[in-house]
Amino acid sequence: MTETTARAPRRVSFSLLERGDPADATGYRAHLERVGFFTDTSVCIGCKACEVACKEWNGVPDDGFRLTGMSFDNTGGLSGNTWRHVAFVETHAPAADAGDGELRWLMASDVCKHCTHAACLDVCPTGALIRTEFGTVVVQDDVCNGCGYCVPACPFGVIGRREHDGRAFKCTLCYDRLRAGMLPACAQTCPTDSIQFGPLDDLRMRAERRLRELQDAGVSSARLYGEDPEDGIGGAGAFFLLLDEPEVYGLPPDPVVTTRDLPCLWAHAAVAAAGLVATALTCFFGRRR
Amino acid sequence: MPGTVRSWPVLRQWRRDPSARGVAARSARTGDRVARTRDVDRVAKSVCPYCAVGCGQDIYVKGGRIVQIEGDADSPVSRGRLCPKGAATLQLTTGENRLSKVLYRRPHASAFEELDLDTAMDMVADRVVATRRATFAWEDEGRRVRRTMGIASLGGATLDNEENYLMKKLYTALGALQIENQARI
Amino acid sequence: MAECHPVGFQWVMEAKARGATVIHVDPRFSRTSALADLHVPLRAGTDIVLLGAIVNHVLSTGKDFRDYVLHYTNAATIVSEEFADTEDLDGIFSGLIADERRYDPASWSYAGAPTPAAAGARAWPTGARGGTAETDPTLSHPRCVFQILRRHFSRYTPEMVEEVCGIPREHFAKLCAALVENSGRERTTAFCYAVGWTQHTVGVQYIRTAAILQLLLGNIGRPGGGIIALRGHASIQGSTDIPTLFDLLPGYLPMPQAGAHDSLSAYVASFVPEKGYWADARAYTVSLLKAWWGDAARAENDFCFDYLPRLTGSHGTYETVLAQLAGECRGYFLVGENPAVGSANGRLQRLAMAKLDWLVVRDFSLIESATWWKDGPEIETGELSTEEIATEVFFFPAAAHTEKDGSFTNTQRMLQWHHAAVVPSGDRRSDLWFYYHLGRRIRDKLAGSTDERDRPVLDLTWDYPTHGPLEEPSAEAVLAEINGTDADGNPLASFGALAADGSTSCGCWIYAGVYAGGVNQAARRRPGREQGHLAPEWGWAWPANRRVLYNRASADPEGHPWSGRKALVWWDSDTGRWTGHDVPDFPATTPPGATPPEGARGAGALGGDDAFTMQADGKAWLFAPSGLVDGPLPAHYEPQDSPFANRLYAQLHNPVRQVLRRRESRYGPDPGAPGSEVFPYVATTYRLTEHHTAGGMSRWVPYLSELQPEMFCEVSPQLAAERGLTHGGYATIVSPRAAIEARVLVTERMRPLTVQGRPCHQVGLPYHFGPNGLVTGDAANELAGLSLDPNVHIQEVKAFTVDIVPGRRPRGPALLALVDDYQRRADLSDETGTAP
Amino acid sequence: MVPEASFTSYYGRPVINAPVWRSPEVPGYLFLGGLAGTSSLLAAGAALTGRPGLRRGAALGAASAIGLSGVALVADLGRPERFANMLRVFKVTSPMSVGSWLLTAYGPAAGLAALADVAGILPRTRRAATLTAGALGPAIATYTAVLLADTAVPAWHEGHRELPFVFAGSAATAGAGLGLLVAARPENAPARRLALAGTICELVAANVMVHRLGLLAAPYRNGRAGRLMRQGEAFTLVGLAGSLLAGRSRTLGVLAGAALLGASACTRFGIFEAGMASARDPRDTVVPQRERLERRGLGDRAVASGTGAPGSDGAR
Ligand SMILES: Nc1nc2c(c(=O)[nH]1)N[C@H]1C(S)=C(S)[C@@H](COP(=O)(O)OP(=O)(O)OC[C@H]3O[C@@H](n4cnc5c(=O)[nH]c(N)nc54)[C@H](O)[C@@H]3O)O[C@H]1N2
Ligand SMILES: Nc1nc2c(c(=O)[nH]1)N[C@H]1C(S)=C(S)[C@@H](COP(=O)(O)OP(=O)(O)OC[C@H]3O[C@@H](n4cnc5c(=O)[nH]c(N)nc54)[C@H](O)[C@@H]3O)O[C@H]1N2
Ligand code: SF4
Ligand code: SF4
Ligand code: SF4
Ligand code: SF4
Ligand code: SF4
Ligand SMILES: [Mo]
Repeated sequence: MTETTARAPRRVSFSLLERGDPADATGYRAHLERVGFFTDTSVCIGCKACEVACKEWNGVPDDGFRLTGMSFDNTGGLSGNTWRHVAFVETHAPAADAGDGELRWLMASDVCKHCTHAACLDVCPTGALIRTEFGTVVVQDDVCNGCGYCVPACPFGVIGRREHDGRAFKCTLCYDRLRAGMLPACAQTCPTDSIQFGPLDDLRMRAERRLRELQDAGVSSARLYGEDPEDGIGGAGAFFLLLDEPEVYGLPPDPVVTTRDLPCLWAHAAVAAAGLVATALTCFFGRRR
Repeated sequence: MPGTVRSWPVLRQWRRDPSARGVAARSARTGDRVARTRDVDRVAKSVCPYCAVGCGQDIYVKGGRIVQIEGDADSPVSRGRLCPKGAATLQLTTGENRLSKVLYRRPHASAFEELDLDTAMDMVADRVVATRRATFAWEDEGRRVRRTMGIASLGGATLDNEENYLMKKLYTALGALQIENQARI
Repeated sequence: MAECHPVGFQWVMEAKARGATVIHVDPRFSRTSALADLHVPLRAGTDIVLLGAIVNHVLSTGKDFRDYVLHYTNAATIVSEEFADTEDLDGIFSGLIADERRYDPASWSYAGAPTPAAAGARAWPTGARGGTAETDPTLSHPRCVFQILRRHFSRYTPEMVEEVCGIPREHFAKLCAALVENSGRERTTAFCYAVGWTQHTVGVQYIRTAAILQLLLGNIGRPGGGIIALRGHASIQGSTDIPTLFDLLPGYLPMPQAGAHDSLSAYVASFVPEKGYWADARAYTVSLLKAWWGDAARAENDFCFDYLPRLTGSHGTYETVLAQLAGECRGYFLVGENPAVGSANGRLQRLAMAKLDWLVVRDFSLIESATWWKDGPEIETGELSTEEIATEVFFFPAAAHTEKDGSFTNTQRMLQWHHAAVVPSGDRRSDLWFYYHLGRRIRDKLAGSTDERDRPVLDLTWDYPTHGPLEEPSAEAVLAEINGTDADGNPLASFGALAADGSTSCGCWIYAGVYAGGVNQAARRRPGREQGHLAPEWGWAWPANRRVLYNRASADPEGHPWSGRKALVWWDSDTGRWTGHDVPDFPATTPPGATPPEGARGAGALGGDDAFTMQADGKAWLFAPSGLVDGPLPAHYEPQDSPFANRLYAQLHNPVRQVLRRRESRYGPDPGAPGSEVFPYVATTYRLTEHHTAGGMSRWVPYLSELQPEMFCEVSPQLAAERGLTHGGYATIVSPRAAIEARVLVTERMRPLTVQGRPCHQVGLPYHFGPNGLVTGDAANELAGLSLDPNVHIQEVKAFTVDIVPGRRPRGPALLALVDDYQRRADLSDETGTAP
Repeated sequence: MVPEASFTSYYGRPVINAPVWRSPEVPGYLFLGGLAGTSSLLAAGAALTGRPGLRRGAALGAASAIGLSGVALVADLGRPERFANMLRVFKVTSPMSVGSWLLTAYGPAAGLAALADVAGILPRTRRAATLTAGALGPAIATYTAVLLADTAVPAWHEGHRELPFVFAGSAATAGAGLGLLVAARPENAPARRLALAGTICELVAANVMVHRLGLLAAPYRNGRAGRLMRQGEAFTLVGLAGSLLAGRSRTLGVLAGAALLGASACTRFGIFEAGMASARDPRDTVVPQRERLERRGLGDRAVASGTGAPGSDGAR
């Protein structure tokens, strides 16, 4: 990671959907290059080391001991108690693919997307959720009051409120490790490099290369997910190479940061409120019957 | 203004971070956060205790306590990576499900009781001596055997070479030969 | 491999990224299959047919690597006239003594030149010693190994593979093509295996078949080749090298046999060959005796050789269980093993422990083997009652690897030192501490004894320095003793320096050099990225820090690498030495074309192309004239419990497999016999990435437990439909011995096969669960029987027959009634299935 | 519409995490906020037009409602002791933050207005407080619509254009109901008129919303939410009729008021439950997004996909 100083002085932005590096818009003067994850699910062996390493590092509690019957997935999904989650999908190769119709067992490690336009961050009333100097999104557990707003705001179902504790938790992209110049725990442990960490721009290039490689090898089902800065969240800081439709892995096919519609929402609310005032006025001052 | 008020983010936010989604909303604690492995007293070089791949581990020690165990990036075997078991080594070794007291069950008793380590060691030494004495055989069907079939041992694959060595050495000197480990199974 | 050696699997993925083809042969579609280019499902227990058919394919299409085969294997050697093959005797080899359930291997010898094996059953075969085996370099002599091989494997055909393994011919053809195309001068193929191959009554012969194939293709001793055993625990390799095993002394020296080995000379003479590194076994043995008994070991007293206890047969762990049941074995140490869950037939394990006077368990938590007397399954069924069990049980909390210094030897034979990070708390102690102080106390108690039987204990060298408040013995001092010293007390640099005159001492000859120069070589940690791919300065590999065994074979007979791409070691004619990337596994100055001088011994007797330096004839054995107790060549036999007849031979089972005649370990009826329909399915047991073996290191760890929280079984949708099993519900699985319950996962990853024209359903069972811990379930090993491979006494848990029905199993005595009922329906007795 | 067969999900698991908000705290909070906001508006109107009975009743109602709503809000926090953190920052991007600041201004005003009125002291302060609360009231009544719609919950977010009007209508309904309860003829005339306007607005807006939601109408029509919404409509009609006749009888007025309050509560609870249901159903997240992609020509239907394992079908 290198300091990006070239872009100073920083533009102070108030726009909701700023482009470019999100750390710019959030007051970091000399911030670092934006980093993230490229999770290449085509090499994931479903070992779940990422889940465990994350819990060990971050002291995340276990998620209970229940057999779900969902293939080898027994943690079920991301939540306040599971910040990396490995999905297991038993399916068949698409007809167009190299392995025509063969049984496939897809495994994919999901994580917070560290969205460029992060709904969780936008809606948090306390400022517990912040953008960091790395362009990532973290919850500050000393601030969060457990209002729960971030939970339904996230279009990916990432963040969750922890029972008994009452606060919201999610992947911090190992903020404390990044600050010490270390790799995130999950990326460090991943045996097959399915989880790749680095500057986002590099990762995008790597991902493109890998996608081409797979497609040349006849894996027509390979596609990138979340890497496009034009998508509904302005591009994910953690994006994926998938071998099937996103929803097959439990991911939304076209996620949108809800705050994109916030101006429109406020306008409608203002009209509604004004309407309420007008109605009331009419009720009091209108012609008496 | 008193400091507490001045550090009130709502006042800070208007300077650099008007939407209060970044630097202004950062708490002092967040500002200080850094990996707990950074200021440790020691890093012990180690090896994963689970399987025979032999992945390298770094054990971070602070104040006499282990605060983190993770893959050793220097290892040509594992390049810093660990599988879920290796990654769970911290919980394995420092978790609350590990016992730390000697337990003893008397014949016919329905529960364990605690026993002093020294006493327990002495009792086991007595048992070994007595059982050996009672079962020692110089011969079997006229052939010299110089052994006891009264004492057996199982285990070794999770242990260190040095431990296996002392075990084999001691048992052999005692004449015990039903010494086995996981290699058989 | 992705399941059980996930971090090792990164190298497979790396190879795949560089274009390697990955093929996975496994009854189940596992995480490994998911990443492989080709998954070949087969019926558990039939790999010899598959591998044998590939051997046949290679031989019949002439695709063997002839130069390699001719020079480095015993293909040309002529075998004794007395040898009769399974082809001649319909499934058995010459020499079977059926009523003793053993072979006399004399007839398997090379013609006129009996040759002892480098491993296994080591004794010299009977017959005149010292002859040189005849060879036929044209490979056309009808009794040369090559021709014997051709005949032997000719019935292993693609049709047979389809019939027996359930592998369609197209699949088989793909597999053959991939292997053959990837072998030869320029390319190599590696085989990786683990207990999917070993845990059978013919386990050793599985590996033998793979060895034959790899030798024919020239894939041994070369980079990217080999038969790679993916071994189990952190130091399973180490516990074999420095064996806590009944039949071995350190460094694979055999334990002496009663009657035969009453003196050092008789012992050495019984197995030491003239040629190769084993020829110096006397020096290794004497040095070991010196390490153990120090000054007490002198030439006059045969170096205390008589102090060693002698074997009178097999005393493996399962025989020990029988000895416990018989009341003969009365004290038991469990030092990091959980047989109540991990060993086959858990019930027999617990019944045996209930007969003990005392039991010592050293572990992290209260594993099933420590608590069976109060909450084991037999207490529930009423077979045992706590009050009646007289066994004293001591539980000692063990220190973890983070709390002790020591070395593990990994699956690559590499020793890696781990440094203590903290001092263990409470009563937790290292096993080194335990054994050192136990030994000290025993010696104190025996001190002054004049009883001859106590001499070995009192004469032991047992004065290791201790340190710290706990008086922890120095592991490094122990390592130094293992490494050994020369006459001046200096650490040895290699086993080459060992002497037979008592001037050297060495605790394990193959480890000599690990403490060379007084430096702990196992603790070397020069970062991998600063070294070549063999990383010779990371840890230390035995022998002599060699990373690839038999690497002489990576060069052609003239000493040049077979291919530039695959260079590993080669002859440097300028310096007159072998050199290369690895430490050459060959006498450094013996030139490629050398013929040994008359009367030479040991390493000096190796010819320039005798690449297999541990072998008495310097050649890799396609045909094993000695060393194996169940035949010189692999032959397919059905597992002990099998629903299918042996399509290859009239002989159904391995005739010399070990079986019991006991009520607790009954076997299923022979295929086709009345009652065989009662157990129609094949079960196999295996591991999950998220758990470890018998669970002691995972079922008490929340982060692992949550990932696989309950015992389950895997079945195909077709089997689920056939038996009315519901996904997520419970099933009861019944074997000829026991019944367990498990949650049901219905998955297409379990694929029904067509075997001998009918469907073959397999039931997958992870074996990690047991009644204790955070996550629990019935142990799969309740179902397993005791039928063992006769060479290594390993149990057959990879293939046995079961029935599966929906619902939970009965509790209490009703469980026994259920099993009785099944046994009655299948008409089982203690004799069923035990004929040779 | 995407054909049934091609809808896939991960074992039928929801894509988004459902709100952790509890009922009745949160829907109660929504209802009480609406009630308080319009009541303050009524109180202000009454103050300006000299209707002291209505003014006092409405001001008291507003203060109680907002007080209760505050309790409900705090009760729902995971860390109630950190309630004050709501004022750490001001975030336009966070309707909850905006709401918190609004409440900070509004709550004391409403409280003061009621206090002064009941105690009969400080008439000028009372007047100022009543008017302030009245001015903020409409914002209090409607911002919660923004709060809900600014989430990924499909049934809320996709209704974001109509939801403020539904909330405004429902707030008016509730306020009018309270007016009818606390004030008698002739002072309750504005409340009766407001009832008419509110109920119509609520009915129309809610129906338009549900209609426009297409597939996402289901969560409003089915299950608990559907029952609540229908109950709300029934109450609305009763309240509407009652309020038309409330000019004649005090009893009818009280009954109408109660019905109107019930109507508003049902609507808010119904909307809350509809959101919860749609959050739990992956179809509600996936299908509209798929359709959206298809419209943009980005659908990748070439890939036949399905989670093969049993129990993985997300079909409703
Ligand atoms: N995660 C994890 N890793 C481990 C362990 C663990 O418990 N958990 N244990 C360690 C230990 S002690 C060991 S020994 C190793 C064992 O490592 P493996 O041998 O890989 O372990 P298993 O899963 O028992 O067996 C491997 C495979 O053999 C297949 N199999 C069964 N029968 C047959 C057959 O007849 N032919 C063929 N070709 N395949 C068959 C099974 O379906 C299974 O997938 O793993 C080590 N690593
Ligand atoms: N059905 C079936 N059965 C099988 C197999 C199979 O594939 N199928 N596989 C077989 C194989 S390959 C194996 S290796 C066995 C494994 O079977 P076991 O060896 O019985 O199983 P583990 O759970 O590994 O037991 C090792 C114990 O050592 C403890 N331990 C760890 N470190 C230390 C230490 O430093 N000191 C001490 N004192 N204790 C320690 C652990 O807590 C654990 O309880 O199972 C065998 N059984
Ligand atoms: S994925 Fe969800 S939790 Fe993560 S940054 Fe985006 S909105 Fe926030
Ligand atoms: S729960 Fe915590 S992090 Fe989430 S929005 Fe509320 S205060 Fe912010
Ligand atoms: S980056 Fe850190 S916090 Fe995020 S999933 Fe990985 S290990 Fe967990
Ligand atoms: S650690 Fe890597 S390979 Fe293992 S499950 Fe996670 S992403 Fe997949
Ligand atoms: S990390 Fe995993 S693969 Fe590596 S040694 Fe440990 S258990 Fe084996
Ligand atoms: Mo093992």
